[in-house]
Amino acid sequence: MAELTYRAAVARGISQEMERDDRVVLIGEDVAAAGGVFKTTEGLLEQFGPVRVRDTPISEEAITGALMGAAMNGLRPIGELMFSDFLATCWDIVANQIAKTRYMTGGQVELPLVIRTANGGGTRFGGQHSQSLENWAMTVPGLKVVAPSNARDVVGLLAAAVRDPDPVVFFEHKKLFAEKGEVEDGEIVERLGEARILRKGDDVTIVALAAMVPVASRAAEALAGQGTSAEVIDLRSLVPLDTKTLLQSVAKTGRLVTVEENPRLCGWGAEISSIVAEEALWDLDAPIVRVTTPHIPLPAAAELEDLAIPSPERVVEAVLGIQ
Amino acid sequence: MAELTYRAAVARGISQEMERDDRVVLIGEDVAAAGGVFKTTEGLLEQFGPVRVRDTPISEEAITGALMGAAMNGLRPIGELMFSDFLATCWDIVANQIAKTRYMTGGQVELPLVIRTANGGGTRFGGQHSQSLENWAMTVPGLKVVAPSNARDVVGLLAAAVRDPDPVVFFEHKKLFAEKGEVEDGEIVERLGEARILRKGDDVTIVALAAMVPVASRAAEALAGQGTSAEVIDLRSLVPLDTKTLLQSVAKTGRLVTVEENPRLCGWGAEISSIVAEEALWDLDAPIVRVTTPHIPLPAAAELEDLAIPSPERVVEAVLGIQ
Amino acid sequence: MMNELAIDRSTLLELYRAMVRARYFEERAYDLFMEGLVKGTTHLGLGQEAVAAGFALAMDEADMTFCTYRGHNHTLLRGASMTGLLGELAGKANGICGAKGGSMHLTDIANRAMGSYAIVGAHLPIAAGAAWASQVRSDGQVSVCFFGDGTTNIGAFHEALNLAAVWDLPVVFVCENNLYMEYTAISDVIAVEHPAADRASAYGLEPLIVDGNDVVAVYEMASDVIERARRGDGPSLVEAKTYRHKGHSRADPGKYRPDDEVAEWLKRDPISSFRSRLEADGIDISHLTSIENEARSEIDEATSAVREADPPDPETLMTDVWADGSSTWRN
Amino acid sequence: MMNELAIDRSTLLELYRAMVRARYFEERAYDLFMEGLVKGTTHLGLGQEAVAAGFALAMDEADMTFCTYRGHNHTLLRGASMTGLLGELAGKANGICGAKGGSMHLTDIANRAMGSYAIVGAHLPIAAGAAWASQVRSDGQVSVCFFGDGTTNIGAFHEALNLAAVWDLPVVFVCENNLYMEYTAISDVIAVEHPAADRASAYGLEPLIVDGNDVVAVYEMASDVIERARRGDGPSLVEAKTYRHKGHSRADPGKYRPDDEVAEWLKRDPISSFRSRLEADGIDISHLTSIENEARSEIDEATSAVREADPPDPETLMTDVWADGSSTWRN
Ligand SMILES: Cc1ncc(C[n+]2csc(CCOP(=O)(O)OP(=O)(O)O)c2C)c(N)n1
Ligand SMILES: Cc1ncc(C[n+]2csc(CCOP(=O)(O)OP(=O)(O)O)c2C)c(N)n1
Ligand SMILES: [Mg+2]
Ligand SMILES: [Mg+2]
Repeated sequence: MAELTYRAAVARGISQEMERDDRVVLIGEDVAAAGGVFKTTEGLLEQFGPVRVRDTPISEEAITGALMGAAMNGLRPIGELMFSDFLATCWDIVANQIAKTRYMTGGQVELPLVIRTANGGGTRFGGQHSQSLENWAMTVPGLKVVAPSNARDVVGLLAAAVRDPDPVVFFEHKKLFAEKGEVEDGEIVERLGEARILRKGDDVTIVALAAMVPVASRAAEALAGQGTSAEVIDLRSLVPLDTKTLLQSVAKTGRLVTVEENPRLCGWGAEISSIVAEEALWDLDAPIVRVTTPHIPLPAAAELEDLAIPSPERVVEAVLGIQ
Repeated sequence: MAELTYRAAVARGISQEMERDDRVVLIGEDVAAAGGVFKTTEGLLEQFGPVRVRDTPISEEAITGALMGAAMNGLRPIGELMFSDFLATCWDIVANQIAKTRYMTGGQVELPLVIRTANGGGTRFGGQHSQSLENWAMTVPGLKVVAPSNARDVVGLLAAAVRDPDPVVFFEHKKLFAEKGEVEDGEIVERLGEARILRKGDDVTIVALAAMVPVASRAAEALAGQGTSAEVIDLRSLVPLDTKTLLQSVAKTGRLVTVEENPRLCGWGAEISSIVAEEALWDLDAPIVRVTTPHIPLPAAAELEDLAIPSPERVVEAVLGIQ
Repeated sequence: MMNELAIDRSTLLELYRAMVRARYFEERAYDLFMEGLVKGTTHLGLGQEAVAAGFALAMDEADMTFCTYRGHNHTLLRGASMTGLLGELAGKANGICGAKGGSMHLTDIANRAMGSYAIVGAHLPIAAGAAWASQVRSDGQVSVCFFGDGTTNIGAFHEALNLAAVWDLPVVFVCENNLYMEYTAISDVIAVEHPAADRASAYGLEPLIVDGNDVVAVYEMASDVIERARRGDGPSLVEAKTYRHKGHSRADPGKYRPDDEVAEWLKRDPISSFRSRLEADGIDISHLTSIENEARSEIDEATSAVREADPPDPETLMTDVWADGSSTWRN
Repeated sequence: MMNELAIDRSTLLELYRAMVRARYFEERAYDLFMEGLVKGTTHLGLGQEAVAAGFALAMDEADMTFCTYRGHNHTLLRGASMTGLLGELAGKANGICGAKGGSMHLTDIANRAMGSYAIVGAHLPIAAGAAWASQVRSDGQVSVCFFGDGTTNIGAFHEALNLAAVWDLPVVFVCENNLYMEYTAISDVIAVEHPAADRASAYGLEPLIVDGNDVVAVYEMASDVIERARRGDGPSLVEAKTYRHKGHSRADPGKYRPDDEVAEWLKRDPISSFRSRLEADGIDISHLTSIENEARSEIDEATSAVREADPPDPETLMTDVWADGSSTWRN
């Protein structure tokens, strides 16, 4: 049992899968010699050599296109996009090519690939290096969407993503890189599509993802102090989506609050709210409240960015508002 | 008063604005000499000359980048992306640059530009030329999102988009190009952010956009025959969003059905459902139902594509399911 | 003059057969589009058959082909069945992609036809990626990627060529320069003469130009660059000068092209000119006519098979989004 | 040797002043980042001042500058105030973008500093677009677009260069080749020697290379290509060979660079070398020291102004998404 940072867990997860399967390779900008600009791939070049761990030019379309072509031809490649904002520079390859090819070819093409990318705000980098874009990937049929909230899940979900026969977009949260967590020794493999109930509760269901999970947990703590028992669910993956756990919880609590880092419109919480409003309306004892970043680009200044991204205080307020 | 096709209304709207304002220019692939591959820009080169109507290379990043730079420097450019699917090939320019620049510069930069693009399915073109992507644009703060359902709105909303000081993504629906509608002579200018109630009703609110508007209307017809009075709302623009009209209607009918051509997850209807579930839950007498294309890429075969895209029958079924 | 060629007669005849099969297939596809059996769209390579034939015959079975929406010829000549291809165009259950892809997405993985890509430029990095996998395994497999002149101006072209060059990938990029994009001439949108060849040096590659209507010249060029890639000597960029006999797609009459230009190129039809060369070379015409007859009956059989075929099973709408065959996104 | 130059002394002194102001500004930015007053990130152009200075002084007031996250120098030398820039880096209310942009998005439209762009390549087509507007108005305005060596491998570079060349746009593309991307050498990811110059011919442009550490050479090259664009003779692509003294960003020590290479380039510091040339040319040292003193007090004043400045008003979080000043998306 070791204490690992979320950052180190990324390298651990990749290493676990590269040791297990020769077909797993890693490419990206500065991932080899430099060990990644977020130090998430440190030691992998040394461990697996330059054929399996390779630096690329600044060419996101070439990186993601190479992943697709290699996956079509027998590899199980992992590619890093330094910041998730750069998904926009290769969105055609990701959303139009990778996601649709199996369906459009009548199932002829298998694409076991993983796109890893540093996602989210709180780092004062400004509007083009801080976005939470899980919902972009969620809009695209054919993409699996994973976003771990802690070091152990990074290892287990990354392993599951690499072993998955379908393309996975794996969002690593920049704000969590330095967070430490207990990670047992030996192989760790989770299953995609299983949410985790972090805290049991009876009065309200709080659903969160990635860096919003600790925010939701802190809110639940505070609420407990005020006599409100909140159930906190870490979705862990948006596609596949664990609607069972979600609907069971709402059936019990009768109240739902989503905590989303994405700007409001068409965020993942909107989808979840619409599922509950369609399938569990009569379970609800209160309106469904979405706590999100306002529908604005993220500002650079610390004071402004902290106002924009959901905080425990805002979650508590939202919950108390529907008590 | 003339009968115009939706297709011809596009050229009429552009022409109206180019006559009015020298700063309005048009670029895109095959838009000049060829008059557009959908014949939506016919006659404009002849009318306004090669300086103001210009063909481009197949370079969507250059096209959209050029729109942004020109808008920063005094023009009011209109750019055509032949198919909305190609938004993915220039998504960085659209979502990261155009949308965010005003905010990131503290309001220094004004970007009065319009990106016109042919959107939607029903044309048997297959998964890469049929997507309904209004929700992609809706996820991005800083973009206005417009999608007309008829020829007159094409003229009036396009004029409004061109005169708007902010960037607008204007979705023209391929399935509607051949549809005819009455369009009065003289200048036509609508306002962005005003939904239209196409049909008054008391039992259920059906919200639709673009090609789903006629589908919703046909469903309402059929429902009337079965004694159900449906109110049909054409949203016309997603950003700005006319929540007033929407919430007033739901307050009256107590039932809401969205009709979305986009694949299910994080479609525009999810956002609308979540707004109602948060602000008007107690107005609801029934679950909110979303009728969407399933969460799949669009197939090419006629029989399959027609099954995938919402039909009047599916809307009727959805409404009767919550009566 | 054939005897100058280091090409045996059987190969010459196979080159002829390949072009004739492609020609008959696409002429039929055009007729069936006009008839309404083929829906949506078609982009025909009529007139460009020599490029597809010359490369297809120069490739090994394990080599991979990546092409565009104008990919009927390339897919057919890697071994896909006329019935499967025509069925796909017609949206029938016997379509090679189960009628889910349509004309612009013809794919036959079993024959290493790795897909027809409908968004300009996207398949260049994908082909590079497939070649990268071959390089990792060093299995001697080569990827060949076909695209048009207009594709040389999109970003993905630049990124793919650079990556392939820097990584020395076993991939051959083939620009079929037919002088036009959709309805606009390539010369209007580039600042150089040759859209592909004049870009080669930006990637440290040789400028390679071939007469794309001379199937023998194409075959020899193809054999050379494919062999180079197989040897591990890296990628090539070939520009084949050719012309499409019909419009860009569907019923486009191609009126944006000067009549004399069209007439000039029709005279240079790759099939009839090659036929005359074969005759001049003393090949017994009966060989040629029997090739033509075989191709004729092949397309006729495919046509009736497709006419009789059922539309796709509605069940298939919801299959094959995921590897488990389903489209389920929730539990 | 200065007297060979067709450059008057006042210009030489202004070039010196520009480099010194840029140097002092960024040294201070670095110190304040280490101190924690500047948050997030910074990308310093220390060592690359001659490029920014040479071009800025060759531009007319109406000309437009587009640069990257490594754009402090370019924005400052177009006329932005040190206080506004430093305030933006520190996230203070007096920041030039109201602290909403941060270090990577410095913009000063009033001075035609049209923005610092943080996603590699995006601003090349944008600069081309601004030049297109100038062309439509034929107002003689020129756009100058700065980017790095690594940027030459992204698709937007290719699309922008081609469009600018085909449309003959009044834009100058300036590649600041500092030999590295983030932590990887450019030579590892290109198949040519000069990332920009060796790509010029793909767009029908001349290969232009200049010593980016020689401010006079840069100024002369800049004057020439800007004048060419202004005359209507179209775009240019200039590759300036230079080096960054510090790491890529923030506290990066740049350990991926060989010590002797770093030492070699430090010897070629554009400011000290130019200072010696000015002295050799007989310029009174007092001129130089007063320039240095002025720059020193300018940055000191800016620093205290920023230290005392308030954080941004929380109200501004929700302003300026739209032209009406609001962020409202609904009624
Ligand atoms: C990114 C993108 N932009 C535009 C189109 C629309 N389009 C389809 S084919 C075509 C012309 C392509 O010309 P070329 O590359 O010369 O190939 P050809 O059709 O001549 O074989 C265009 C513009 C597209 N499919 N993808
Ligand atoms: C599309 C994109 N990919 C990657 C990055 C991350 N990144 C920021 S700067 C940089 C290196 C750029 O190198 P170069 O163009 O040489 O400019 P320099 O930093 O040397 O001035 C990279 C890879 C980015 N900002 N945008
Ligand atoms: Mg062409
Ligand atoms: Mg560099």
